[in-house]
Amino acid sequence: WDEPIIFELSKKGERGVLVPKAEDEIVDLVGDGISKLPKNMMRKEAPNLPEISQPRVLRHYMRLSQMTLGADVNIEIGQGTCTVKYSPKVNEQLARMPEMTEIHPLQHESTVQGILEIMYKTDLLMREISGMDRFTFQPGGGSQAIMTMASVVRAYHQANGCEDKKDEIITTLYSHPSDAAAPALMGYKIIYIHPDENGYPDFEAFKAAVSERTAAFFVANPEDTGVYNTRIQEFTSLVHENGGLCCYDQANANGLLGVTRAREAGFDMCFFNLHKTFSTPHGCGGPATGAMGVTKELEKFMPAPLIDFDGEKYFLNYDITNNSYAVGKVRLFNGVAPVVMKAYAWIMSMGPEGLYEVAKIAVLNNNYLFKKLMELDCVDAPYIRGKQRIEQVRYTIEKLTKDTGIKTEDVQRRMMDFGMHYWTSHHPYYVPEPMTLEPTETPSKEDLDEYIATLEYIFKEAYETPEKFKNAPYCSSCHRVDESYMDDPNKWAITWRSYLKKSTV
Amino acid sequence: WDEPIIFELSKKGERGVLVPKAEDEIVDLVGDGISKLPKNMMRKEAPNLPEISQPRVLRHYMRLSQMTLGADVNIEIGQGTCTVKYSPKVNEQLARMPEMTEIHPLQHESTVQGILEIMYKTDLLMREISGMDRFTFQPGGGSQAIMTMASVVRAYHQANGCEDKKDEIITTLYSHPSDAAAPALMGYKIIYIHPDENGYPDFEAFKAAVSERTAAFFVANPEDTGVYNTRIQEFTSLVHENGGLCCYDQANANGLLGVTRAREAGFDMCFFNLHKTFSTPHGCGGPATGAMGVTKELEKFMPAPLIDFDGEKYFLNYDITNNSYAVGKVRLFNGVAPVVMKAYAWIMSMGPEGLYEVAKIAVLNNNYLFKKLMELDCVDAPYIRGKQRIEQVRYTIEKLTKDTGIKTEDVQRRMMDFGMHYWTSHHPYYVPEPMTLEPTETPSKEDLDEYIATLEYIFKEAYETPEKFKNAPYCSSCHRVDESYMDDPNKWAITWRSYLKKSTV
Amino acid sequence: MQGFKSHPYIPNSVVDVQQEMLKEIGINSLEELHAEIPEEIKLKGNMNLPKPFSSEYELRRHVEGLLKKNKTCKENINFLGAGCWQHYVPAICDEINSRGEFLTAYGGEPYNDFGRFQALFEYQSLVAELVDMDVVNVPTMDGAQAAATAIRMAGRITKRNEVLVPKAMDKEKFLIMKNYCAKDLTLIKVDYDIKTGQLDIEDLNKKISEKTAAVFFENPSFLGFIEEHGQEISDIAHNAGALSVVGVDPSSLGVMIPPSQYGADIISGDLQPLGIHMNYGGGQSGFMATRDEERFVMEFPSRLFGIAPTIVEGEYGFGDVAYDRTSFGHHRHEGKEYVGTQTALWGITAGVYLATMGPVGMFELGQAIMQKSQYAIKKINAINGVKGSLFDAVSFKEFVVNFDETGKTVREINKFLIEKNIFGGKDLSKDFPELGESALYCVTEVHTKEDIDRLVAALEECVK
Amino acid sequence: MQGFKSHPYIPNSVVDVQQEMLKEIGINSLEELHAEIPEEIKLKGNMNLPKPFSSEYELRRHVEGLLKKNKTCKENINFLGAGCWQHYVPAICDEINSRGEFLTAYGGEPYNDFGRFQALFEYQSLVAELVDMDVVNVPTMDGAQAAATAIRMAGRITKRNEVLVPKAMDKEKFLIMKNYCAKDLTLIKVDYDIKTGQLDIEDLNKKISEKTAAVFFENPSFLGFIEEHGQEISDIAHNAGALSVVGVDPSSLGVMIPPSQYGADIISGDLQPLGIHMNYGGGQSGFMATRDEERFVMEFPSRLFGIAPTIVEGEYGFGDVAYDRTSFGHHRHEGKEYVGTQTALWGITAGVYLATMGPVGMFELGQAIMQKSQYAIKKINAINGVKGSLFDAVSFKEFVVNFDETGKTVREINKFLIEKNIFGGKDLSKDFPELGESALYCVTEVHTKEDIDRLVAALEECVK
Repeated sequence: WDEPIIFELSKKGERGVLVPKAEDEIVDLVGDGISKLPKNMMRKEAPNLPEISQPRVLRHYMRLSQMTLGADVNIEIGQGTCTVKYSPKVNEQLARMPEMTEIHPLQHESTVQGILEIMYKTDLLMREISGMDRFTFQPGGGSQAIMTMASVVRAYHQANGCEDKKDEIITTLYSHPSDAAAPALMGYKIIYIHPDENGYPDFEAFKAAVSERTAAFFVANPEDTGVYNTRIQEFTSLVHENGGLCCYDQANANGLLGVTRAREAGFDMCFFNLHKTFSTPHGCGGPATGAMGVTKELEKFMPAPLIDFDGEKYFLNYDITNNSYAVGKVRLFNGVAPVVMKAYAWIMSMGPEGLYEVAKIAVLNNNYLFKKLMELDCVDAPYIRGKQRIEQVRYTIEKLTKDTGIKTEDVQRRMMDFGMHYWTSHHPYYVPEPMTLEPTETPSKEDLDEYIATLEYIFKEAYETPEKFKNAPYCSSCHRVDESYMDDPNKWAITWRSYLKKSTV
Repeated sequence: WDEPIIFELSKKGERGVLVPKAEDEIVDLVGDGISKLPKNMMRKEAPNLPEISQPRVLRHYMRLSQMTLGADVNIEIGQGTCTVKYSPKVNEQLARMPEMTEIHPLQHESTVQGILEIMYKTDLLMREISGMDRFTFQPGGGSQAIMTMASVVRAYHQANGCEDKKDEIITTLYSHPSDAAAPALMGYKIIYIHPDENGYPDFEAFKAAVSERTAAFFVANPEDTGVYNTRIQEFTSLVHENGGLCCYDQANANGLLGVTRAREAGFDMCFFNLHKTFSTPHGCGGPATGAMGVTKELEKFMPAPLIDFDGEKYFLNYDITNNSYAVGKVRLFNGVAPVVMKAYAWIMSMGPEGLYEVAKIAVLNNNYLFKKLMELDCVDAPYIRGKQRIEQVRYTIEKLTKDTGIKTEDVQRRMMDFGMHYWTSHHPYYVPEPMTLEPTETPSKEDLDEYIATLEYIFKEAYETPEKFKNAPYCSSCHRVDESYMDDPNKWAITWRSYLKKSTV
Repeated sequence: MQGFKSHPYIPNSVVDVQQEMLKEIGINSLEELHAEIPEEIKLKGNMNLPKPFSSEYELRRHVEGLLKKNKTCKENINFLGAGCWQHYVPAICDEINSRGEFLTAYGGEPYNDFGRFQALFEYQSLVAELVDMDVVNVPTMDGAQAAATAIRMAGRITKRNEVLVPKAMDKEKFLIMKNYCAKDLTLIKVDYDIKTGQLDIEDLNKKISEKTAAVFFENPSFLGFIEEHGQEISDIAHNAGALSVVGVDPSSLGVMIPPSQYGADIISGDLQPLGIHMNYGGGQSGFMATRDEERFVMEFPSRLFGIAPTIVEGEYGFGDVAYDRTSFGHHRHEGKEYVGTQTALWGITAGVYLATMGPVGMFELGQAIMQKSQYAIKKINAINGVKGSLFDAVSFKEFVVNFDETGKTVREINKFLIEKNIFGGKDLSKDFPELGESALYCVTEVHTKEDIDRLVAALEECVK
Repeated sequence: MQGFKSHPYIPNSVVDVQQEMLKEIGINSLEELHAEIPEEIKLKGNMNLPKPFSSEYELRRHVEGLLKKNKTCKENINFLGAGCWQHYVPAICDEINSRGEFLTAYGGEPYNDFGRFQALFEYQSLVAELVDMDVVNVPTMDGAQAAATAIRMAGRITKRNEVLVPKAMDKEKFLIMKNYCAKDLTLIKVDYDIKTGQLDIEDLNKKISEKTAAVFFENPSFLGFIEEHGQEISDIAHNAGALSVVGVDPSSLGVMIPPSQYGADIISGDLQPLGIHMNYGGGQSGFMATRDEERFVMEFPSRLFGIAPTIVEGEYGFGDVAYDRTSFGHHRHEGKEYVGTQTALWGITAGVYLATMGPVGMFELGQAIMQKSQYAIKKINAINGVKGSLFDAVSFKEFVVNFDETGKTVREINKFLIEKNIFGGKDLSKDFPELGESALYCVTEVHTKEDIDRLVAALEECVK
């Protein structure tokens, strides 16, 4: 579709929907309502919103939706670290029941027993999956969960009176950028542990970094490379010996379900992105939930309220966290309830054996893909040669770039001509010319083979007709964008009104 | 998408959904259930259905949906006679409430008061819109409604004891083919009235055709040419004088709402396609409703039950039609209730002024399109020169064909490259190289202008590069089909199994 | 008369745009449109209709309020079947049939409506596997219409004009077939064995003749029992030069043999059990199936979508097979019956359902239905004075419960059950007086043991 | 330990396929995977979790059963607001946000996720018109997060570390901002005029200093009244070298002046009123807006989608503006705050809402809210002992009802109302003890006169 910007569809006088009006009796009693507004608070000019009939608004967004490559229509392998798996439709239908959508978060507990029960039971499920003792669903995503973990770290050390001393947080290079960014925001000094030659976080460097200043250790395991740190217990022990806490980034725990848990590895806290491991849809980037769990000892520092059951009814428990150190609140109300509900439904359609199958197949799919791609001459993956990866791999196509000049971003754009995703890596690129792929348990063998074949075709093309990459993509929804508009304040246009101003100058 | 046939996706062992099983206690009591089946009634080999995981089934159908040009994504002008207008989403959401989907047609009246009220009130609305005295929503589409009208004609004459004498039904050439086919099926001899030079049904021929054998007159007005028969009252009077009934095909009444009605034109019966004039979506071709209305006199012949109100509750009335001549039944239960509900909601969002606006704009849009297209050299429209058409026009591009060799079907295929519909005509083509367009009230002026510009572009192309049409479409979902597979019994394949058999021979 | 200006559904209801367009046409006002309609039949004022709701919100609140007066088969336990059955609808079925593209498509060509053609071709192909036949049509109105057309096809093929139908069939369906076939076919009822429900072979032999175009029977029958003599009946038909036409419940075909394997020439049925909600009867959708023989194919009135290669190697395309058969073709009323909008969206839905269920799903479905209904029969039968199954035959999904010995009417019992939030089976006492106070109960995979036990307890309380 | 074979969600849970793939990898069983996990931390048996539902039907029935225990704001009349508001959601909003493509997209590029980029760019542009600012972000978690980020942005821009906030604000929101800004910013509360609710200008002047990074206030305020001194407050902030940061309810902006027109440098707010269901608080979604100045733009932690030409004349493309600002860029933890999954789907939804409502819709919305809430205040005020609006100021949508003279607590009253199927306003007695027994009531366009009259009647009955 060659669909205009929505403002271009405006025609004066058109309406998209009619709005309920006050009844005549009300108008008789109170008048027009708005003339009561203080003069200086009245809007002088109507906002310059477009005026569009309903069928045209619908057609516009229907077309935009068709130009969006959601997991419902695509084989999701190329969005490494994102764990884009199947989100069952039955869960969506449940989440659209008015008993979910039309409830207000401040309703009396007696009127929301259903959702409280679901949230409480999901907490119980999460406890068993992680080994932690209590979960909150308040954080609205993984990064907010990390921030919350950092807040709990602060509260814990405050309560112990050593807040000032404990001012460093250690993370690793291949953990998610937010594992550094969110604690930094909370005022911590960040220390990165670099990988050793095998891709494991360097234990010697770690020993050197841990000290009495160490407030906590924030880490993903496996990291974005798909490498699992086999000495993780030694890491967590060392931190504990120095009075620090261990915080596990399990945003993506997909490869470990039923295989190993946060508790056994020595962590005090962890979080799961329900929109990754637990299949709730990503929604173009949220709403989401970072379900955060802690050990009993840390429970009292969590954001309030916790959800509890007194044997008869479910209720919001404000007592446990009723102390001056507790985090208080990180998101309004009680998190994104429909996401929790969907995760609950998904787990209950899996059971312990299903979760185990998920982990095994996610790892099987990944190692199959790994094996097949490593057979290609121009693909490599640094670290732990000959060993298994967990649920994803960060590859490098440095050889391709050296041989042909085609870079990973070029391959990415060309992949789109085949209707496929392909992700490079977070910045900066520690692995040169990176390509990060994570199949999850959702693709079939045929899907994997198709993805591999497409990559193979493109690599071959890079050697044979590298000029083809210059203007790719060709058959995607639009052609190559002029990137100069993105970093130049004189050209960037973050809104249509801004674009109009800048393009008429 | 280059999406396989669903059978090609099968992988032994995959499941799409798990089915509820009998509880253990049941199994304990009754065993496996199936071994009770008489031996000769047991299925020996499982049906050769595909085995596919749920994400893959979903992806398949999501992709097929994207390759379907529904009115939600397209400017509908090209499906003449079909009245494809906007179907508001609010009505769909209402129709998906469990209070609509999860009710059984044989439930006791006391448990279905809501839907009965809606159907009864829609009957009242239809009465006022048509001037008829009673409606049934039993027919599942326009053709079934025509068949039902023909059945009522038969019942009426039977009741009058003149069934044998009344064995002819008159229709016109530009009425819908079903206006001839359905009465013919009911055993009537069909007489077609051809148009006169102005495109009106030839009144002289009609006079000659009407006789005491005339059971009924079935006609659309306006006809598919968009020409309105101005002498319609003379036609209906003549039939009445000869003891016949007049049946109005108002499948598409979109251009006449609030302007003129069946009763004033002298009809005894009429029907509306709720999926045309009353905006319920077409669903790729149903489910639908042909709402049929009759005068008081004919009420007793209608299919049972009628829906009535006794001042307190709504009920199914079997009494009115309790006579040996009545039609009995034409479709199971009480018709397609959700369609009736959507039509009710649509009318109630329009009101009398809205319906009037619909008719006016449908006619305005059509005559605007008409004016603009007639300005094109190669477009003509036979009949009533210089006068208005109602809601559609059957054009001819005979001149284009003579000049360039490009036929209307070639233009049709080429239009698809621009993502647009274009319909020729029913067969046989009485208007040479026909093109039938009906904008309805839904497109905006911009939409009309875009459609016109596209046609203009293609016509120009026909003169300049006629070879371009040979293999069109180019950018549609597939390329030109080998039509020889459609009429050759040795090649046609109506199912995948049949295709496999024939293609391996 | 005034129109409704700036209505959200009508872009050109904006006055300025109207003026611009009217000017282009060369007239001054909307009233000057419809110049062709004679003044004497023009309405002089607005129609006398209720005022519209002034917002989408009020409309929704009003219609929701009306619909909330319905009591659903979710809040209540429903044992009604009789042609419309409560089955589980997998979420994916609704997801696909509510996709705007499918929902609002209509009469496009195989190029721009490629997905619609493929989805309907696949539906045909999937049902074909279920019934083991090579030809299936784009769906027709409902199972009754399918049966009516099936016997008309038989009439045309054999050029005969009598059809034998079972006495043990749905009265409504019979009326539909009768009306549809009037003039051309005479329907003659064949009796059933009052003990077993089975078609009375003796009566069949008596009534069949060289005038017989087809023997139509159903398996499972309307009264739920399984007709064991399928092959025998087909043989009798064939020996008389008639066709065997069998109505079938597709939900039974995971465990039951398809009629094509006991002699059926034409199969008809209703797709509603395959992933389509009951919708107060709006979910019905009919199909027919035959062998791939020209004499059958050419008698279908429906559209038949076929697959074909395109000019691009390896690509599939679709189209209408033998279009000129239909009343849309050149022969118009001399085409086969008539064609028009029917129930295509339900065909697509049934396809999604079968693709999702697969062979294992269909088997398990059939098995669960048989187990649960047998359980229900057994439990109901244990109630004093109640016969769990009137017929001495195995049934599938539905069965006739008889209350004669309780002294209560089905009407009374059902009224009692409604108060317990149970919808009892269809009252047969009017259409089948010979069965006394009997009701047709339907048990499917949606009924849990607890649901059935609640029914049994309620019945016990009612008749005690 | 056993896996779940042939699970519908996992294609490769089929054993044969697994064998084939394992062979390719060169191992024999699934157990040999996870070779890297040390044995001592591997689980030795299956987790102790409930057995899964054995079918989609049972799962659905179970979850539906749980959800049915909730009492909705449709069956009951709801007057709760306080940060999550019940507005009418046009059908088109749900239609679009339930489209599978939008629902399941995530982190694609501007080429293959073109629609997602355009829809979010349009959302930014539409909100920009509403607030009359040139820059709006891809949405953040909720309005509280937006406010927290807005003041952090102010802190970074001014390089100061105190922020003045109104005492009359939501306690939860305050806690969120406090936690989020701890270490870097000190939040200082500015008192309000107990009679009018307005910010106490005297107290503001007292507390502002050269340490003040921003003055944050809300309009309408948390307690519903309209802050009349917007310009004056902004001027005080600016004169002290601080920024004016204003929290706004977007549903007010069809009738109320946007804060940018009375001096706001940064605007924050929650998108939930714009076409998003309450979802038990799951519908919250935050936005910030600023002028198009580099010093502002470069302080956003969020993604900002920008429009740009492509290599094809006349074609638009999209991309991330100043990506390296964010923690996804090269600076990682030295980027601005952090970014991650937030609430993009609600951003798209808010865009659909604004495009559908248009300027007239937003005006009528604001007007209906004002009329209906004024009506409610008037009617409630007429009840003996009840103050319809505690503050002597005009309010928008919400207002404080005081029950001191009735001798009843809000808790008691709300309990009484629940029995009448009414959800009374939020109890303020704990967070605002100075207001006595007061409750925050919310009236929007969804409340009919009849709804309000029912509330009034119930209150009358309760306090009589």
